[in-house]
Amino acid sequence: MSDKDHGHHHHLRETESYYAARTKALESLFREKNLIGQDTVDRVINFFDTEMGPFNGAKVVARAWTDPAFKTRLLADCNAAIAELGIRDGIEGENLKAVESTASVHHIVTCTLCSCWPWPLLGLPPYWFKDPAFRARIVREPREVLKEFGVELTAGTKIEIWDSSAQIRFFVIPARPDGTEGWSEEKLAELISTEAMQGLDVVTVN
Amino acid sequence: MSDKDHGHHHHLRETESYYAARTKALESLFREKNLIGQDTVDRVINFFDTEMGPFNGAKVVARAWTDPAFKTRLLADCNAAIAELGIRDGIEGENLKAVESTASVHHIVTCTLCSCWPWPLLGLPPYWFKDPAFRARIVREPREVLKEFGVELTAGTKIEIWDSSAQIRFFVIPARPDGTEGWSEEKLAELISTEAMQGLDVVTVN
Amino acid sequence: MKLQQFLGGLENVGPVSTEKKVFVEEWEKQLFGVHMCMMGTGIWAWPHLRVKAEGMNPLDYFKYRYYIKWLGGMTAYLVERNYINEAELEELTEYYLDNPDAPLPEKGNPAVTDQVVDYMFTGDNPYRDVALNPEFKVGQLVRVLDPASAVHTRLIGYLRNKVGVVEEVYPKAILYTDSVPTDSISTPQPIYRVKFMTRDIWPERPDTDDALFSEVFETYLEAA
Amino acid sequence: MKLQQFLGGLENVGPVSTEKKVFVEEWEKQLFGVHMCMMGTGIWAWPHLRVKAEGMNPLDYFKYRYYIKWLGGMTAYLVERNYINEAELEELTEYYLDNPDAPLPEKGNPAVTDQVVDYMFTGDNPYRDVALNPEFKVGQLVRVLDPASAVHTRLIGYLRNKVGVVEEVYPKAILYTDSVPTDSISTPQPIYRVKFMTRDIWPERPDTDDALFSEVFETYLEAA
Repeated sequence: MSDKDHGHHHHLRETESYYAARTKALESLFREKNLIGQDTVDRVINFFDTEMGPFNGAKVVARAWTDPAFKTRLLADCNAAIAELGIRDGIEGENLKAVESTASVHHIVTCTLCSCWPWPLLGLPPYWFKDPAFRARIVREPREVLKEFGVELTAGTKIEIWDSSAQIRFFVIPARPDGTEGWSEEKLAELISTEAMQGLDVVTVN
Repeated sequence: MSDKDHGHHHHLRETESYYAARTKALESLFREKNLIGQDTVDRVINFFDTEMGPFNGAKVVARAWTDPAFKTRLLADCNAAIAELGIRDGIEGENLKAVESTASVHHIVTCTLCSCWPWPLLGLPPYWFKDPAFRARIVREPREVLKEFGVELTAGTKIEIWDSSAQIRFFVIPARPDGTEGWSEEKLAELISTEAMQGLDVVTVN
Repeated sequence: MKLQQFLGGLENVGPVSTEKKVFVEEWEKQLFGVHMCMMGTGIWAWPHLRVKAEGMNPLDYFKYRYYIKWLGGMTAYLVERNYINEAELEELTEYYLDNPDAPLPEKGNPAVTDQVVDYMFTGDNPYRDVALNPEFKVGQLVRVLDPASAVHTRLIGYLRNKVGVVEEVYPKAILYTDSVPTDSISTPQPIYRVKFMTRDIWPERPDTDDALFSEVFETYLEAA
Repeated sequence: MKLQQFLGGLENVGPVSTEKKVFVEEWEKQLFGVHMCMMGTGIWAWPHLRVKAEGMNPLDYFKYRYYIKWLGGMTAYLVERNYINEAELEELTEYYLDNPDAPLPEKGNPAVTDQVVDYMFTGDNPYRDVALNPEFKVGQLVRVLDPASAVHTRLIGYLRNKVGVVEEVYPKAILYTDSVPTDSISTPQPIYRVKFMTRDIWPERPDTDDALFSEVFETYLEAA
């Protein structure tokens, strides 16, 4: 390799095409060394599109909103309750805990040390959850951060924050919005964003 | 101003020519508003070239090395002792304190909260003293930082660090090197760097 | 102080990102897939990644996007442990830079895929079946200790020296990790859900009844 | 936590600068001259600059060279206090960007120069002639308190909650500032030279007999 080439590539070290090439090189080496299967990456990505994603969480919330006995069981033993709906737990959800937001208490989940997140119910964490500025600010200035997410709590609402650091993964049952009486679980589930299930959004009907 | 001009200047906001122009604009406004004299900036810079500079500190150290009674007075009351040599104190030196490095104790001065420095004896602080990485590391890893300054202490030398935070400004009398017996104060003073008078250098004869 | 161990409560860091995508560039999916393969086949576990993250220059930690940091941590780890070497990785990187559409080798171990999927459904349950003799009980006031800086910790920086109340003693002992150095959470031990009032943590903030919950390993606590 | 109040002891920040120049660009001299004029004529004092420095984004604090931060702090302060306005500053900046050799106005107040030079020889003695009733005495163990985050502090972050021994009680009361909000050092009070063993501050470091001295305002201390 000539010096010119070296300079060329050195220059690229902090570009997306460099990261992409390096990642491709990494998988390529894993394949050469038989450390990975040819379909492993695709199956992993597909897994989070079909098996573990926010569609699970939304289904759980809709059931909790419409079935008080289920909600009681969900709050008592989250892993057992989601199994009733055919949702499997697993990695980053071996020990799930659901908490319920109401008109007077708003729950927020964060992980200031890394990015702990309830994968079986919500899939993989969105970028905002992993962003250092979010993690720095949410615990000390939750109302200001909520505003940046477009959420204003009514005056007097108390905030309870869950900062994951051991082995429990937290999941928020948001408050059910007015005007949804008699809705089907499917229709309710469509209202529920990933953000709402970690307390960075409130569910509304427009 | 056209949009094009605005974009042009916006692009320059983090360049040295922008900072230079903004500084010039600032002094220009001060002149227009009679907040400054036409020669004030020059006199300030000249002041630190002629009145307050490391030449003062070096003179004090050379005297302390050659006159034990002076050194005793210097350690007891730094401001009074330097007045004996005709050195005036003043800003950032209203309360000076000298500490003496020896073969067994090496003193280092820092200011982790800002850049406190004994102006009457050393003039203005060099860039390294103000650098955040220096201030972060010197208190916790003094030997590693000394190495980056090219200084290796002999094994067993104890380090004492002075982290300024109230109103005292610290000044180090470095250990006098061997091989300088009988030297004049002027010749000794030439050996003494600014860094040595804050503990980031040791005085040697080559 | 490692800033990454004290991230919560850091002031003046500017606006938050509200980006809702998981992966913001396509290559991040591939990287994540390789990472899950490493997890599922036991090449590494979260604590190895965290050691790298906590050992980073704190300014770089803020500067680089999430998966860019993973790329650095993963490749450094794989090179250190001799799974790959830097020269072959660099050579192939240059090859794919110059030939971005070149295919991956049609090789590999087909058994890995099922192993990884099984792993994702199984996870790593942290509970260990050892005697649990918790030192603290529900309702007790506890103070978070302030131990020395560690290579890796699960002690949340802003909770050091703060007092909270035990709300729950978890039913079994938890093993955090036995494969990386930590500040004494490498043996199975009780964990507690501790409730803190945020006014006690940040008294300079407008007063509220807000609370903050953390699950804390026993070794990080003393009676208050 | 404001990182600038906890700078000492921050890990993994990379190599130090060994740059020995005071001013690394010519414009920095001019800026410093204007700053000394502001000091000498009472427009501002160090605490005003420190409020700006401690209120900065911590990443910017690391990113920008020393006098670039001063330029930002000085101009923001002067605009806030209506000494200048941003529009006229910006307009003149553009003028000097386009005409870098254009002269400064031949105007000004000649009396300011002597006032500034006098000030530099006089300084601001912090001692105040009020009764000194120090709470602690030489040889006593003291613990540094852990007060709420303040707009401006002289409490060194890494000393919070650490125990040292009083080596000297300074002879008179010290006023830190009466012009900016602080964490209670705006009234004259005793200060103490306190000696800490660095092994007590950073127990994870190789053990030595190294010591660290700090002058601490009484309000930051309690008996240990």
